Amino acid sequence: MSKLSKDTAALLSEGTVKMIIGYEQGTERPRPAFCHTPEDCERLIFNDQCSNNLAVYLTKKEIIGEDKVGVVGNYYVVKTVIQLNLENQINLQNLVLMTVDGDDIITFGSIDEMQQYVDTHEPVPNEKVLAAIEKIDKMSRSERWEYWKSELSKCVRCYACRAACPLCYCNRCVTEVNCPQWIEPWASPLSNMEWQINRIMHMSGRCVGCGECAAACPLELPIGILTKKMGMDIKNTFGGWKDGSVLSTYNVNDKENFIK
Amino acid sequence: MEEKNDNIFEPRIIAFVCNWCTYAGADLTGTSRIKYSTNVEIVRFPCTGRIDFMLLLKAFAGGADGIIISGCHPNDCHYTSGNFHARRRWMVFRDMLDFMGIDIERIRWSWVSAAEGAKWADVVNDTVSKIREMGPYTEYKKAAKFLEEEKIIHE
Amino acid sequence: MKLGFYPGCSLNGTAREYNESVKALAPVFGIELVEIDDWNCCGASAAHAVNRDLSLALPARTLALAEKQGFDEIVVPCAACFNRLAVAQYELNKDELLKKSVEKSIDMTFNNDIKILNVVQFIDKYIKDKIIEKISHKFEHQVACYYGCLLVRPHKIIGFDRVEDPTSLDELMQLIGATTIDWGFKTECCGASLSIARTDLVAKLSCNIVKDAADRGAEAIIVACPMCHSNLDMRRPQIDEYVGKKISTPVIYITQAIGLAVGITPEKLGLQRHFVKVNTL
Amino acid sequence: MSKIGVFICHCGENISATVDCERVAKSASEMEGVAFATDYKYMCSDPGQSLIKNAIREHHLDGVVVGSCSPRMHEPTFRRACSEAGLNPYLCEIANLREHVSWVHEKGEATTLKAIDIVKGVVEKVRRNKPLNAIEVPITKKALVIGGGIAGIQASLDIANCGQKVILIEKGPSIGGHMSQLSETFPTLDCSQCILTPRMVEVAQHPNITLYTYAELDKLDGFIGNFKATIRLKAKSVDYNKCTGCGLCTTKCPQKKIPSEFNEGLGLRTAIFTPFPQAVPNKPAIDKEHCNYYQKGKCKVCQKFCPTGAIEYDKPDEFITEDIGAVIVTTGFNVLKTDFFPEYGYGKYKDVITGLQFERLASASGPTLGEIRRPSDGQIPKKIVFISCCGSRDPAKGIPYCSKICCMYTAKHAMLYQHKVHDGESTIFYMDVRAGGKNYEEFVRRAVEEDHVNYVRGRVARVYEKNGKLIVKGVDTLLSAKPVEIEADMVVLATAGVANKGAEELAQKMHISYDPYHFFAEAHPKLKPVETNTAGIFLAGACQSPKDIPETVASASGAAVKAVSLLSQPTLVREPIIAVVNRCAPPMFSTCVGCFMCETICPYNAIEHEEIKDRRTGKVIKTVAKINPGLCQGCGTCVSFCRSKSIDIQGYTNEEMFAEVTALLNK
Repeated sequence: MSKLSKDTAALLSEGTVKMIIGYEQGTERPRPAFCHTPEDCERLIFNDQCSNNLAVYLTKKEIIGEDKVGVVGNYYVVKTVIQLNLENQINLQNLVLMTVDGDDIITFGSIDEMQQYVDTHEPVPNEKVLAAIEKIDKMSRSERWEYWKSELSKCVRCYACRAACPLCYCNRCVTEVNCPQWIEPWASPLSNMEWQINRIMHMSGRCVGCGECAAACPLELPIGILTKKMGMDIKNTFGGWKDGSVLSTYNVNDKENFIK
Repeated sequence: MEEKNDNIFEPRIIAFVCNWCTYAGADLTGTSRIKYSTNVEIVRFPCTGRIDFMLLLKAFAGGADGIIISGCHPNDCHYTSGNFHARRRWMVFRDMLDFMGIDIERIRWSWVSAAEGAKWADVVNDTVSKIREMGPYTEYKKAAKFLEEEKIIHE
Repeated sequence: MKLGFYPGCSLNGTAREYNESVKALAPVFGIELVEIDDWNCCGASAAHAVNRDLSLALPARTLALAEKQGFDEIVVPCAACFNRLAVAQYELNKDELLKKSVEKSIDMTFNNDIKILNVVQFIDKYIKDKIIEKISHKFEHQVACYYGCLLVRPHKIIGFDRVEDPTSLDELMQLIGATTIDWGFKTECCGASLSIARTDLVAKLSCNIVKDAADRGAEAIIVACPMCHSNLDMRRPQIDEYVGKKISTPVIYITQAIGLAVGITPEKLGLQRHFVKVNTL
Repeated sequence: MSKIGVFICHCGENISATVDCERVAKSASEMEGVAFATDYKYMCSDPGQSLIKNAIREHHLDGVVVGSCSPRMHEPTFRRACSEAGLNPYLCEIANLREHVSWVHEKGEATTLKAIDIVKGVVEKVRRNKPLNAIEVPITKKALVIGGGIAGIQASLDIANCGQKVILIEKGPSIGGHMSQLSETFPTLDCSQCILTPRMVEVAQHPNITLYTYAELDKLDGFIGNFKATIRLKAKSVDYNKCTGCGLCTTKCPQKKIPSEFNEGLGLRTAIFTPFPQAVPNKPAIDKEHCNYYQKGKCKVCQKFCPTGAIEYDKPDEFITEDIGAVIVTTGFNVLKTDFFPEYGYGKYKDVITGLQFERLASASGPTLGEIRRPSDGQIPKKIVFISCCGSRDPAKGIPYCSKICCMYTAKHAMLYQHKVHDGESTIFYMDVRAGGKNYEEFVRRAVEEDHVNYVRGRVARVYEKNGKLIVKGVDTLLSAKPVEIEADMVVLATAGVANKGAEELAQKMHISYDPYHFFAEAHPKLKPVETNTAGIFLAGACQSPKDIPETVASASGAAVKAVSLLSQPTLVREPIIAVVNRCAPPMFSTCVGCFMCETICPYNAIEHEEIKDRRTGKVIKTVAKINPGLCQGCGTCVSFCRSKSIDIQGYTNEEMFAEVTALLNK
């Protein structure tokens, strides 16, 4: 029985936590696992394939309830937890956050520890995404427009991207606001585009870059590029921003070149 | 605006301005009787910080060929920091629109103070002639039209 | 420790001893001064009054060369040269277009971020802390430190020392055992830019300086600028004439003073080259 | 189905000259939701207004659009008219057809069409407008005045005399401020103390004024009309209820060699001291830094001699909290000191002093009893040089501004000197003489013509000492235009007026803004000179910028009136243009998810946390944002930031703005 399973099982049997959320082997790739008993923990695994951002469950009361839970997540889960905490969405008292680094299991005692881990373990950016961004950057403006219009007109507005995103936790999404009807609820190129623009703007400075939105898209639309690109832009313009609140703060010396 | 005459295109431009600087500045343009073209219609907001980015998209969808956004100069904001927040928002927003191929050249950002009546006139005329050259924002309008057809199907 | 070195014309002519003393001092503190290859005139005292572009292009070329030769710091002992180089660097960093046009005329591009040190800054940065342990002959004399007009100016550019009442030289001299007098002519003009045209005025201006120093019992005047030196030293006969009595207070470079303190021979420091003999020391 | 009334004003010919008003009215009448539309020559005139009122009554209008001049002009007028006719004023909006149409466009089709568009946009907005009621906030009827200089004294007295309660706090042991240090005041040369001390006494005795000396503001919470001030009462080590102010202790204290702050270091005081004879309160306090007991742990002489046993050594600082309606900041200024002028030898040469020190020398209550004697050897200086603009107007020294008062007091100093030392010779080096003000220029002329003060226009390069004399080395830039050297016995520097130490810190405590030199910033340089950007906090005196006494007193009275006009209202009425976080039915309670990223957006710290609790168990179900209507100024930045659109701003709601924009475009 793996160290991971042992440790997590212990947490349950000691009663420290009521549930462990981790990864287990699915048919094709690992999938989220919810362990309520020490035995369940034997199913837990952790490897590079474990991509789901488990933090998405931390804002869902119907899943975690009021009890203390343990999470064995990847880099992005840790990063997300930091952001969620900043946004007052989780109670750290009710969370045991763990990750696996080689053979040993790291349990985070504080936000600082998480931050430190995040700062030191940045994963290599997804080459495919970078390439795609470069390709689009090279296009002419109207080519870009046509590209996104045709891509996004496929969208069926299932909102899987929203559901998969751990930071899309609003009780009422802007798409459900109907006075005024900011975004037409049905699928159409423009409203699909408007939805994505809203998503990106709402993510700006907050997105942790886990790419779950893209992974979740049933039509495999390249929406992961958008968030990634936005993240890169923000890094370039505002430097390495930390607290994830780029749009809710400002700097008197922000430099732009378009306000004349 | 309707076509004044068939061979020149008269763009329709919406201006989103803050109440304290640019709106007052536009008033000053009036009181100093400085003439500018009729293509721009002004919408008053308390502060540039209040201007929702969705309203820009809605303006384009509604058929605007250009947009002007203007407020108090940095450090002059009536609410001390509204324009700073707005500036940041536009910096991010603009990059993303451009990446998605939306024509940011059709959006004119400016700071016009309550004392810059003449500048307001320049900003307007300048934008109008620029947009006139660029021609109507058909591609966006088309997308919007497409939306209308969709509507019909849905009803 | 390797630093770029820009002597400028004076240090090869009227101020040889300055050159020698700087070169003699550096190695004692494990510093190698490497002369910038193919350096050119800084345009001091004339160019900036006549042609702005030229007055910027001349120093710019030297700066660009230094950069190409891989220096990130250069030492410029001559206060006038230092001033020109520093000003040029500042002006060009302020104005992109100007920089472009100058780069065109010197037909070199450069980042213009090299650090320029005048002699006092150089000593402050690389020598000051080590002086104490190296002192062999305490410099126990009463001296007047004379800064002249250029050494700490323009303040907004070099931001070093107090512009109206500098103290850096005094501190250094006290460090090697000297007592420095409080006097009124620290930063008075010696008449440098008229040193050819109106020697009579130079005599008058320099006279005030030398006289006050002597009256207050200074055994030597300490300088860090070849212009100042040549006026206070070489013009001494006219000065004496002006005062109506012979003043034998010698004028020596800060580098010479420190050199003596750390036991370098007067010859190496070129003390014998002065017009006003330095035997009193 | 709404019933909007549209009223198009010709504004005489101002609008109708280029806009076809009848046509605008006509097409307005065809707009959706418009029940009545008409045009009239002067809508703002009485008949015009009654036209609107009648229409409201007759057609039961539920919204009004007036196409006229800019809302900045007549919005209040027309809104009043509406409410007089029983329509909520906030259901009335202006379509700006003059400044934004008729005055900026030529006559023609396009112009009229634009006018119609604009009216259409506003109609669509008004259709969605909600009736709003002005916000009423309670007011605590008490003012806090910070700083007991002449500004604070004046402000406190003015407020108190209006029958309002005032708390005056002063960080020093006595009120009086810089003015109490002055000898005689320009341009009348009347003795400063003679005109000041009566007011100081009045403050001490006024039933409406509570005076705390040795007190500092520790914290300021709350908002206009409802501040909560925490005040630190520093321990005086003397029980003022027992102390009779006999002063025996001050004569017995063994520590006699402490430089007196009041005398700018030119005089000495004891460790237990009253700063000056006319001090208010006229009771001593112990300066712990210099007291033997506090420093070495033994002495207690004062306690031994105190006839009433008022000395209480080991008493800690106290903190009191007061509810406050309005705050007036009058913390004053200071003058540059120490080695800011090495070239002038301040600190190096005893006889180089600041203007404030000269005041003490010239003051009858000063260390020399009003005789001008130089600090070094007590000799009477026969030659004296005054240098104006020491620091001021000197960007190299980091002070580009003009300190304003120096020209006048330097002239005064020279005069006083001439009056006291008849065979003396005084010289003033100046850049310009700025004597704007009633009888000021005349005063300066008097200095020149009657008292033969020698004015030299030029800067001083340096002051140095040569065989017992101070050599002032400067330049005379006028006729002669050559360097000058003057041998002086004493040099007086008119050093720049600067913000008080800790001004920045205080400003941050109160959330008021300040300029790069740490002077407090007024809300508007011309039209709101005594207000700050924080409602309910006012400024007066030299804490804004160097000011002379008349100006200071004037601004103090101004600030006092502002404070009183606030305190004298039953409640505070504010435009209801404020942001609101929505509330809805359980289980959601509000669409706000409580991410509180809007907190950092709000310039007024108006966003608060509200815990929604379960009625029975009291358990917190959800924490959501709540906007404090007293603090919110209605910028709406939070509104456009909120991702879930849970915040909206009254008067500019998302729905209203959305409607206006789409209406402008739809043809």
